[in-house]
Amino acid sequence: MADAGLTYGYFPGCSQKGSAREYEMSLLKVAGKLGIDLKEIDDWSCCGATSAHATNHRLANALAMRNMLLAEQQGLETLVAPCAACFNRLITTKAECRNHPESKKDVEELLSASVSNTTSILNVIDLFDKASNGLIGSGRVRDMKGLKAACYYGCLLVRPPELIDTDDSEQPDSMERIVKATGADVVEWNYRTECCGAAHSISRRDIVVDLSKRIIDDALMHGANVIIVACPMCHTNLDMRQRVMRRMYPSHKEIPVLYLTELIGLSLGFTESELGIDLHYIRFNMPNEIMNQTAQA
Amino acid sequence: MDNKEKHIENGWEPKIVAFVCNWCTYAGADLAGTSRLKYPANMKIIRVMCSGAVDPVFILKAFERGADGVLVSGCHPNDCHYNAGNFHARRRWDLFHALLDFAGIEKERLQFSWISASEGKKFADVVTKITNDIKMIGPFKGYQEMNRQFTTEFPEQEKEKLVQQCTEAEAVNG
Amino acid sequence: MKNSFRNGFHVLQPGFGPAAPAKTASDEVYPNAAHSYIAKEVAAKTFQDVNLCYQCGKCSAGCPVRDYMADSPNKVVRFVQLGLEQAALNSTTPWLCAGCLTCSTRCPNDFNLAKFMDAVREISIEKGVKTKEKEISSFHEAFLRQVRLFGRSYEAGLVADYKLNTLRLLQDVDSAPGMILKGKLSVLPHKVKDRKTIKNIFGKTTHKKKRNG
Amino acid sequence: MKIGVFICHCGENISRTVDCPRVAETCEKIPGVEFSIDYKYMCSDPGQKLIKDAVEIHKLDAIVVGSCSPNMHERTFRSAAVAAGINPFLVEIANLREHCSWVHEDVESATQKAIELVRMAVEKVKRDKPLSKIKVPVTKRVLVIGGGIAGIQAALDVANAGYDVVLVEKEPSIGGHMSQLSETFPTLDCSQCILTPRMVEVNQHPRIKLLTYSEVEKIEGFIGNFKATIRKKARHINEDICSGCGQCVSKCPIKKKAFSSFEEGLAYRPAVYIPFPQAVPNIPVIDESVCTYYRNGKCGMCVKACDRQAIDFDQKDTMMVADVGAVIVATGYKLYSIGKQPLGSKYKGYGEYGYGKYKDVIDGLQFERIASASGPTSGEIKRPSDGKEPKKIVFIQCVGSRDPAKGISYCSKICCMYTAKQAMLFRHKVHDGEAYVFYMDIRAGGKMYEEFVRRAIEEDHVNYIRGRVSRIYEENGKYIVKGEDTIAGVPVNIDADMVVLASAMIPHDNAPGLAQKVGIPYDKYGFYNESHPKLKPVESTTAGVFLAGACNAPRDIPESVAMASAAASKAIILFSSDSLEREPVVARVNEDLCAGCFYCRKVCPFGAVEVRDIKDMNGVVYKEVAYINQGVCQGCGTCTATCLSKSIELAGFNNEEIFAEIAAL
Ligand SMILES: Cc1cc2nc3c(=O)[nH]c(=O)nc-3n(C[C@H](O)[C@H](O)[C@H](O)COP(=O)(O)OP(=O)(O)OC[C@H]3O[C@@H](n4cnc5c(N)ncnc54)[C@H](O)[C@@H]3O)c2cc1C
Ligand SMILES: Cc1cc2nc3c(=O)[nH]c(=O)nc-3n(C[C@H](O)[C@H](O)[C@H](O)COP(=O)(O)OP(=O)(O)OC[C@H]3O[C@@H](n4cnc5c(N)ncnc54)[C@H](O)[C@@H]3O)c2cc1C
Ligand code: SF4
Ligand code: SF4
Ligand code: SF4
Ligand code: SF4
Ligand code: SF4
Ligand code: SF4
Ligand code: SF4
Ligand code: SF4
Repeated sequence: MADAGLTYGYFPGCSQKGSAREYEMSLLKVAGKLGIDLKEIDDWSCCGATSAHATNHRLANALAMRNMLLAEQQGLETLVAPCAACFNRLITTKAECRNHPESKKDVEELLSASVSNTTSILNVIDLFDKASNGLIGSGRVRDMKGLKAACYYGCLLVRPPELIDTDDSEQPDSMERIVKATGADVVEWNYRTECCGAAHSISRRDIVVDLSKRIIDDALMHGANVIIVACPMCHTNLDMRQRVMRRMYPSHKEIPVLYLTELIGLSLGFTESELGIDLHYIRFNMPNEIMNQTAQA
Repeated sequence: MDNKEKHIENGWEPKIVAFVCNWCTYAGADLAGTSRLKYPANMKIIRVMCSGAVDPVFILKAFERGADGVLVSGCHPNDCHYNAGNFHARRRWDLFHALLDFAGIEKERLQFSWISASEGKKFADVVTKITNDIKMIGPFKGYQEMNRQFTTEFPEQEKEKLVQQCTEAEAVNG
Repeated sequence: MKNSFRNGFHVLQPGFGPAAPAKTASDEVYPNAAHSYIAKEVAAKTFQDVNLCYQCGKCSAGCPVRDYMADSPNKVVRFVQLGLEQAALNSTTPWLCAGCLTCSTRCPNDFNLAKFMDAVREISIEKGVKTKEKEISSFHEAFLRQVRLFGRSYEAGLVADYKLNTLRLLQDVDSAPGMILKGKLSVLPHKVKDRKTIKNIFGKTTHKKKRNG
Repeated sequence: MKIGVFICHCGENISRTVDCPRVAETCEKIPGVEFSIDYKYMCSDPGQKLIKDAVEIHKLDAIVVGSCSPNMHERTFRSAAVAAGINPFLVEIANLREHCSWVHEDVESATQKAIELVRMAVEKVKRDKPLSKIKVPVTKRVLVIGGGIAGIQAALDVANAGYDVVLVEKEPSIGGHMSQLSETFPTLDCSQCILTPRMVEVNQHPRIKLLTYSEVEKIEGFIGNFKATIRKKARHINEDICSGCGQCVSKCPIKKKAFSSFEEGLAYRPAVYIPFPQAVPNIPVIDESVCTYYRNGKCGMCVKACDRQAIDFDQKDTMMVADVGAVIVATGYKLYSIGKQPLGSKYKGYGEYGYGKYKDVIDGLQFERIASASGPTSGEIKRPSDGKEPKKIVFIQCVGSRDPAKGISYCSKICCMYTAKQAMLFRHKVHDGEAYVFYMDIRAGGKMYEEFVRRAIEEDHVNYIRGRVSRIYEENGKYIVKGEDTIAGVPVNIDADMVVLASAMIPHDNAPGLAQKVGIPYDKYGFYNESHPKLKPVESTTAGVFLAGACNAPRDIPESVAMASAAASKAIILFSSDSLEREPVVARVNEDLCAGCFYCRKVCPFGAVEVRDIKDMNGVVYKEVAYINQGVCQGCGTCTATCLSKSIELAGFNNEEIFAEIAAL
């Protein structure tokens, strides 16, 4: 999979260019350091996100497929989609077109092009899981010991199980493996795969705040001092929405939320601002153990 | 041109042979009788123990002997008295259809059905249907033609290969 | 309950309880199950028969937004199984569904409920049924408008559009300015070059209002 | 050959539409027909006498009766033929009633058809060969595989009828799952109390040879004549000397290395152990995988403890052979493993329920052990994690069962009942406890079963909630069970102290392996198939092999016992005479023609085709041919149609006979 020196297509997705700017920054830094070349597909468009599949199934298929078609045309066999929602849209459309020729035909008509539908889609966990043992371990300059990480998969990185190469959609541990490779500890907790309500972030903020608050509280209760995510929407809900929580629940205890790529980036020696960690709403303070290491080095 | 009317005008009545299994279809035919259902008198039944025992040669012989149509009928899948015989019959029938097709013979002439001991009505319906089907396509004069094709145009080796392949497939799947 | 004369038989029509929205016209209540327009339409859109669902409730039990729904997700499936079109299309449950796939993943009979919710929502749009969850539907509309115009989602435009349409002008003031400061909300949209294709896709897929089938 | 034709009017049933006299007259002209007549009632005494007289007067060799269906009176006319001195297989029936007079209206065409039907029968009878019933000798001994309640019952029934039994059990003790149960529905009587006396009876019965810690290696032969090879695994204890005093067990220093499978992993057992106090035989086994002696040659504490010198470290597996006439398979079931994606299993796990991760999320059998007076908690309800008494227990039904997504579509049939039982037992023992049951449907179809479940609800106040649980997780020592009551349409979340999962009953992992050894078919799950789901529920499709208990499908104790007694009776029926008689409709191979391709062997549903070596004068094998075992063949004829060289004949339905019928059209 992610062997050093490999080139992958890169489908950023809209958030990567806006609200999740730091996710892209850290992803590209880390990939560069590990010798993974991410080539952004030219002229990509929105995958349609929840709004398309929630209201218009054919539109959703066409929007997602357009990007896989571009990858095909640009000679990119594999696409890395760091946003869990984009990732899910792409694999779902791909599977539907594989299983239902009539859907494929419809999409081809909408795009006025024929599609071979062979592009493989990776999410960020897939990308680093296989590389984690060797690459992250050997490139590691900081041991992230002292971090007690609650790995948060959310919903779309582990579902639907039949389309995702995960060991167990209910009790996954691929993200934990990567986090451990950075030297951080992981905590056992209960809300790893519970949904944060992503799609309703703007339209039903009340729901999203409730759901996210439960997730955060459970992580805290199980002793976490950082939550690790691999999706821009999870990040928005868990990081940005803590400001509302603070207002609504005076006793709310804050916890920083890092992108998986940021954590890897830290262990590979990048600074917090290189990784965009200073763009978060909840400040992340490196534990002293880690700071001391850097001082010694 | 309406074939059916032509044949009927000639007063022609088709000859139909049915190979039916002892356990299901034969008993189904009995039930049609006890229920006093009515169907055309063109079909005669030859009883075998299991539809799996119906050798393609029987069917060829029937056509050779002037039958205009043949019905093979046994128990429903999974109801076979012998577990699996009717599956073998089914597979063999597929092969046979391919052969008929090759010889340019209407596939309505050979029909296959599952009729259980309680389906007297279905038996009567099937007999009526096959009789009407055959009346529609008229008498079968093609045996000589078929025979010629099988022996000359359809090379012996090819034929054997086909039969072999089918039998092997059957043996493996069976 | 009321009687109707159907196929030569007097049929007692069951009435459905108060949990079904009041709109449930009693005329609609005769359950004609799999033959109903809604069941067929859902089946066509999702490639699965609604009768796969055996009403165990595991989906509802695990649904993260269950607490905010008046009708449990499995109940909406039941409406469709019974052919209760109005009840299904007027339920806010499909709109509240976050599409998280928890239900589909855990369904013991492999019924893809998330996909089912997508289909019901889409049918209600096609039929012009206005949902009470206006914020959610407006958001989706606003989002897709951005994509139609630019090929990508333009977050600043989206927020503005959505707020104008829902008149919830004050809600996100806590985050928007912060986002702009952090460079997270770009002031200008990123545009896709080949907007023709995008326009085309939208043009060909936009729902024409259907009449009752 | 002289043939007589007898056409029956059946009162008016046939003669109304078939001109019987004309049929008789016409048929007289068929070559070979010596005599032909029609009569009002052929099956009546005068009718039969008519046949007898005609045979005598006209010296007939074979007869054709044109009458009702052979299913009606074939037997009658065959007996009449025998009485007249004709082989019963030289009788053919033309079905003029069910297949002709009753289904046609036009006299002319019906009469024509009747004539043709008789002609076909005449042509067939000309080629019929005299046959006689086949006799096979019977060994009057039964092999019972599996010593659960089903195997025990079957063994006792057969033995009490006066026949020998060999009972093979793979575990060190008989008893099966029933020995693990606490109390049993629907009467709540103590499982051990009713089971133990039977286990003892088995051990003491002079006609039962009990082989525990043994497995069937191979079964050859056919009905009445099986040969079973049995491996008796080394116990490392000399059974003939051991008195079962248990000294060795108490001295063994290995205390916490091996879980007791009898206690479902809720307790440890030493390296030398007796599975449970009432075990039969009450003789220990040494578990080589944990015993110190087998690891480094040291220890031997047990040897010192045993004053009868019964410990034998060098004991080896032994093989024995048993000749038996019938086999009863009663190997029972196991429970579906609920944990996270069980390795190597074709079923998906329930990661969402956290079984295996949370100590107090247990399965039904574990609860039975906890509730059992002889169990690890002496019958007090305590939870495994901290030994505290749980006050709130959630029972979840249909775990694994009725869940095609995990791989099992069927209903396990017993779990509704045992869940009601367990909830009741809990309420009886913990008076201030609350019990919740999540169910999809309650399947309590049995005598006093529905009443039992209602009692749990009405008298013991068990809270039944209709809905499947989505997820379980731990929070502050409580288990949060997330469910939904689909009747009220409200979410139900319960903070339980303990959760009991009623997991599916599935066949043992090695069930297909044993099935192949015994030669019986099984379904996609590995349950053994009965020959007919309604009319032959305890017969397998292999003659002489019978099924009992939960190896066939999920079964409770009453059903397992009923099946066992039925299977025993079937075996006893088999032994009611010294040899078996069967219809001579069997296939036979012409060895000269056989090409040795063995397609026949692959298609035979009964495994009747064997390989026979053909030797030349010097005894050197020069070809292999098919040979059909007359005892096993059921006469379906599938092989005859498959054989490319047409070397197989089915007696009574050979090609010549059928061609003749075709030719007579
Ligand atoms: C939790 C629970 C509670 C229950 N409670 C009740 C109840 O209250 N009332 C009731 O009626 N039923 C109850 N049952 C059902 C009951 O356990 C079964 O009906 C009964 O045990 C079936 O008996 P059996 O002999 O068919 O199978 P088993 O009890 O499984 O016995 C099979 C025997 O065969 C042996 N065996 C397996 N394979 C081989 C082999 N290859 N060679 C040799 N031996 C082999 C096994 O070791 C075992 O000893 C309960 C079941 C469960 C799971
Ligand atoms: C609507 C319906 C549908 C069913 N469908 C199915 C199905 O699909 N599959 C299935 O497996 N089962 C089915 N059953 C069940 C099935 O009918 C019974 O399981 C079965 O018939 C029971 O057989 P039996 O011999 O015990 O009793 P019965 O069939 O009732 O036979 C008892 C016999 O005893 C005679 N008798 C009674 N009293 C006396 C007396 N004092 N002296 C002498 N003779 C007496 C009666 O006349 C009768 O002939 C169905 C039942 C019903 C009602
Ligand atoms: S989990 Fe599946 S079967 Fe159960 S109610 Fe939901 S959709 Fe229906
Ligand atoms: S997909 Fe929708 S209905 Fe299903 S669990 Fe998620 S939010 Fe609930
Ligand atoms: S033999 Fe059959 S057809 Fe003849 S009288 Fe008897 S019942 Fe009727
Ligand atoms: S030799 Fe083995 S069985 Fe015997 S006492 Fe020692 S450990 Fe136990
Ligand atoms: S082996 Fe010896 S010590 Fe152990 S139970 Fe038997 S007789 Fe007693
Ligand atoms: S018996 Fe009851 S609990 Fe068990 S599988 Fe059947 S319905 Fe479910
Ligand atoms: S199929 Fe025919 S030729 Fe082949 S082994 Fe059997 S009997 Fe012999
Ligand atoms: S007749 Fe049937 S049972 Fe007998 S050997 Fe042939 S295939 Fe087997």
